[in-house]
Amino acid sequence: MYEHDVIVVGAGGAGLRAAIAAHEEGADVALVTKLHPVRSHTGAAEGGINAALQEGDSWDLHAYDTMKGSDYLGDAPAIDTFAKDAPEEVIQLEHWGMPFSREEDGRVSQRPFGGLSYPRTTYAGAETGHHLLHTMYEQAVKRGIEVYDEWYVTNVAVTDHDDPEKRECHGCVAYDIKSGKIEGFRANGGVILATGGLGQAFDHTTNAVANTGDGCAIAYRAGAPMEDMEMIQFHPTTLPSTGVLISEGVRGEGGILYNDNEERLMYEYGYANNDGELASRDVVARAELTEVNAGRGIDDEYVHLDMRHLGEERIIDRLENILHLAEDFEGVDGLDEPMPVKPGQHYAMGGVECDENGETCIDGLYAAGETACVSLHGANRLGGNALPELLVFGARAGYHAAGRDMKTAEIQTGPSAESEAGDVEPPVEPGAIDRGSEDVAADGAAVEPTSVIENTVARERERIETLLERDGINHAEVRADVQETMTDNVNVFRQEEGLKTALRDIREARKEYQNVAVSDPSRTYNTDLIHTIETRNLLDVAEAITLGALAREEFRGAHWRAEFQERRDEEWIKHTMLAWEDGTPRLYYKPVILEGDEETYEPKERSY
Amino acid sequence: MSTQIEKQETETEEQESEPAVESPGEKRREQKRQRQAEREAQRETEEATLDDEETVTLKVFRYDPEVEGKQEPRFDDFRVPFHKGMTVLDALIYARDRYDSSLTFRHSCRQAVCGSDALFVNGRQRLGCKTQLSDLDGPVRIEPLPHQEVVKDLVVDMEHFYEQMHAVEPYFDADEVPEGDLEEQRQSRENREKVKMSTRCIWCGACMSSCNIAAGDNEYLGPAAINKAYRFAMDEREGENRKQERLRIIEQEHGVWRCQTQFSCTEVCPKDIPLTEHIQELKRESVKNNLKFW
Amino acid sequence: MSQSYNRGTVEDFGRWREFSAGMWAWIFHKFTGWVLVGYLFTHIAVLSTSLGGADLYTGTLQGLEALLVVRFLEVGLLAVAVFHILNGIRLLMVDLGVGLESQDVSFYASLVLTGAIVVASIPTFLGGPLA
Amino acid sequence: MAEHYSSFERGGRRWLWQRLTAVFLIGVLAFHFLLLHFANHAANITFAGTQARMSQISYFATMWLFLVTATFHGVNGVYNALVNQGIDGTQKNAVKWVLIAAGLLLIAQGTRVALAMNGFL
Ligand SMILES: Cc1cc2nc3c(=O)[nH]c(=O)nc-3n(C[C@H](O)[C@H](O)[C@H](O)COP(=O)(O)OP(=O)(O)OC[C@H]3O[C@@H](n4cnc5c(N)ncnc54)[C@H](O)[C@@H]3O)c2cc1C
Ligand code: HEM
Ligand code: SF4
Ligand code: F3S
Ligand code: FES
Repeated sequence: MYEHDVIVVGAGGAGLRAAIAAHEEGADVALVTKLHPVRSHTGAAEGGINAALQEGDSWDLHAYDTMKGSDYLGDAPAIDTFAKDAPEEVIQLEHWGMPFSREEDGRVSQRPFGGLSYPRTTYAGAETGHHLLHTMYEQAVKRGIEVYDEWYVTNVAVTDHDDPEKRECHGCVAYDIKSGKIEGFRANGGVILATGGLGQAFDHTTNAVANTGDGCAIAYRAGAPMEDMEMIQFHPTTLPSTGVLISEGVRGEGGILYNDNEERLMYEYGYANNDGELASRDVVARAELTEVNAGRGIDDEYVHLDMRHLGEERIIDRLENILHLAEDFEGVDGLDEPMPVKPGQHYAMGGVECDENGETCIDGLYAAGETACVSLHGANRLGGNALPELLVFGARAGYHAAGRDMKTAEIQTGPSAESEAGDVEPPVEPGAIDRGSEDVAADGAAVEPTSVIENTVARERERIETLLERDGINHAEVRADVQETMTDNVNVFRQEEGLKTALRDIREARKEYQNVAVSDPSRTYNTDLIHTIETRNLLDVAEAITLGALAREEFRGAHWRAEFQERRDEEWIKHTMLAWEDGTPRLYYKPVILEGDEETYEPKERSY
Repeated sequence: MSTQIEKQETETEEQESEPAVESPGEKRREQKRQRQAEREAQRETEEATLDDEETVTLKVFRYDPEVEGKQEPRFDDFRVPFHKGMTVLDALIYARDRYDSSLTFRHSCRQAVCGSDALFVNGRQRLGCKTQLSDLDGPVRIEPLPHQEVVKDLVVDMEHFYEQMHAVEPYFDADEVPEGDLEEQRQSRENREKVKMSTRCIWCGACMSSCNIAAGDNEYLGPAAINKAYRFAMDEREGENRKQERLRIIEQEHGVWRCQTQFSCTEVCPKDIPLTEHIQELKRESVKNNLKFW
Repeated sequence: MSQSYNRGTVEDFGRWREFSAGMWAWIFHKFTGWVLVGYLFTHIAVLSTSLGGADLYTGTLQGLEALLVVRFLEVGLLAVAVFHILNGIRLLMVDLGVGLESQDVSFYASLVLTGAIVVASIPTFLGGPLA
Repeated sequence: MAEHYSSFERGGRRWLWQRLTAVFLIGVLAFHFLLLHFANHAANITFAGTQARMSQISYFATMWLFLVTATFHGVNGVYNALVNQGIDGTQKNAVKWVLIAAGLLLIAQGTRVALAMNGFL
């Protein structure tokens, strides 16, 4: 068993920031990650990092934009904290050497981005995430932070208590991919889950193959509720064949969307007469799909994004990376022709419920980054708001876990924050099939941390042995089934029937998963095993997304329902919560906090 | 794109004719056996019916120190249907998900930013996800990166590469940082432009694997690490003291002087970093630096 | 290679080193360099006959020149020297950071030019009185 | 990594000298070849001719410098090549001293020859 003060699971932007913060606080911290840190998907972020840095801009404007962008499903304490901390975090990055793009006077450049009232997006070419990730990894190296590289965390070690709020997290269990060893990790201060997104629940996504929602599923099964899982952002500009993202920066710099009739669709059809191409992502994504459904798409699949009029010099200066992406992955020269784009899964606004300090309702269990839902993005994330989230809340989780005295969180977590019981009628029973045998929190009357961990290790060992030894079908089929039904039925446009179909399909897939086995017998670098475990996690998160989507009977932010095409503020300014109770998801609601530090946010119509 | 595979018809067929006496477990296992046999049969027919015109044959290096039959390195052939825009990585994923789930390789982002899938494809270091099959002559030979220990199949041990990267103190470390919380350091556009290419490295290891010198001298820092050093040594925000220390690191015996300007690193770098140029500039920089003290 | 790391049997299995222009240039430059040093030592040895007097010196040189092999060897020496010079110039340019993008072209150019110069010099070298 | 901080001569002074001597050698070697293979045919070389050339002080000096630079360039090149091959420790030290000795011997012998040629010896 390994022992540290703070264990950070995942070494993307959020994990690295958390680790550095914990280290700064004097904690002995370790990163446990299934990919080497620099391979994390934070590296794929292109557009930028929002922060109110300049004269004339201020944190409350940023907060206001964020709240408005969230369609009033964000919690004000989270948003205020975020907007206040962001500038300092960005400057911190600059001090750590991040190669930001610069103005003539040597200051960090900022550009306009969708949904922002001020050009406050800092960036480093079109490879902002790459630079952010590498800069932070470098700082982690500088501090000598220990990294367990290519260790796959299969579970957290949590005490068994009926009430999740009374559970304690003492560590986690990880599988060393290279050697096949399974080990316990004891964390005296806390475990921070920063495992990134869950895009692999869909088959057309901008997310990496490794973004399988592991952290969400692990926390969910351990008893931390999932919040607003139905809120999935679809990015309007992804390359049709691969899902590779074409940054919003292209539209920020002035790129234009055309349909098959070469009409500037955002204006011609009145999707966003004020902001045009700069409208928020959900608006643009729906506009594109509406065009395609109306027969005005190209090849009945996509629309065109044109940036040729920006001129070669400007394109190369600011968007060079886009040229490479279009060329390498779509065979299109962006200087010469418009680029084909269509919406693709991009970001999960929902995730593990936690407060401004990153804490979940389970003592010692934290979440940060895309895995977490503080709730900052509410129903829709603004472009350029995820990277600062990694910094702000990653750092806060790190400090808190390492024991820094911080302001008590205003956001309530855990089932006791419930304001209203939910009812949703899934066509089939959701949840685990073989209750109790594998997931649910760890065990016995054991309260002594070491034995909690040992028990979890033993259970995980057994689970893995079983997968390796039995004989059965390949997980890839199950995964494909889930991805397909999610893309077909839980996409940008959602309908009750479709959502139910998805739940049925997921149930089927769960049954299939009972028969899944790993055919590669090796203990050395067994990716078959890893992917098989990931698929189980995908099942849980896909189901949670669909349940949330079925429950929320309104149109808010990224969530659109055919039956309810209006935002229904009287009833729906509340978070959809899912708690895993002995293998069965239970739906309930939690109020949204609109009272901020400066003002109480008044829900307004989103005019863009 | 994703790891998704097409749904296979046969599997959705119900199997109802099982005798009722069997225990559920046995029944399940029986079903699985059948399913596997069907799958195998299907794979065979599928492979057999694949039209030569539209398939690509992959010759993939296989090795597993643990598994009998794979301890001796060998090549396996996979025939994969070809579609326009298909990359080497897509083909590998197809082969893995359809034919042999034990086929092992690293990959994640599918868009040339994570640096996981540098492979030796048709005799050259390339990123699987960034290499179009249509640009290659078939059969496509896929091997792990040369000059690194093979862990299994296409996975090599990157530890040594990481060590070399870490050896150049790869982190920004300014002599002084401006006072005041929100005071940023200034950097001229020219200076950012100067380091721009060097900051693009994704740690894929292709360059190191292609360098003859690095293959022969295990302690040679290698092009990627030297490029990393360049990135910081040339950054005007760091200051003169730090630069001196950086030059001291790259001037050591296994540092820049080992480079024999073979250019293969520059040729294979998927991020088009002019590695040789950066190495050469550092050589000149350190000579200049030394002349000052004469 | 004492420092090189033993990567086991897997290393050489089917994995060969693909040589590109820069690598060939390196190999050739190395080879020609060694030949030139070797020659330098021999050359001084031969010239040392001058210590033994004018006749010995003249005799030795002319005696050597009378041998056809020596003439051929001299052509070889010329080839080696010319390549080393031309590629040496190429390397010096590379050191100065000039023409890095066309390093492969300049290598081929060195080869071709070496060939041309050698061919052009053959008459002069092989011609002349064989004693 | 600690082993990277060895006491190898830093600053690339030898690297620089290798380039400087190369520049010098380009000119001299070309001149040498042209003079003794084209202008004067190799087969026609006699002691008298050599002596005539060598008694010009500038020619003598050039040739002597040629000897010294070529020796340095060649011997240093060989040493570098061996170091790059991966010799280390005592082996490296031995090679170094053998090469230095050989180089010095060559220069000494070369100088004697040169002096004999211009008639001083
Ligand atoms: C293409 C793209 C472009 C984007 N552009 C922008 C942008 O311009 N601006 C912006 O603000 N946001 C952007 N985003 C969103 C933002 O980049 C992501 O939300 C953010 O990077 C997520 O960071 P993370 O640290 O949470 O996760 P990641 O960076 O994905 O890291 C996850 C880490 O967890 C580890 N991990 C996962 N599972 C396990 C496990 N079971 N055991 C151990 N380790 C595990 C992984 O190894 C990895 O290190 C973009 C996203 C994408 C996909
Ligand atoms: C005439 C012009 C010459 C030029 C321009 C020249 C140029 C060079 C250069 C630039 C190198 C360094 C290669 C490197 O370290 O990367 C080199 C190496 C070398 N040179 Fe020369 N050189 C010349 C003449 C000679 C002569 C006359 C000799 C013989 C005495 C010689 C022997 C060598 C040797 C042995 C090496 C080392 C080769 C190796 O790396 O193994 N050179 N030369
Ligand atoms: S320099 Fe280029 S080839 Fe080398 S590791 Fe970096 S990206 Fe890869
Ligand atoms: S291949 Fe090697 S020799 Fe130098 S130019 Fe590149 S590091
Ligand atoms: S998969 Fe990330 S670089 Fe190829």
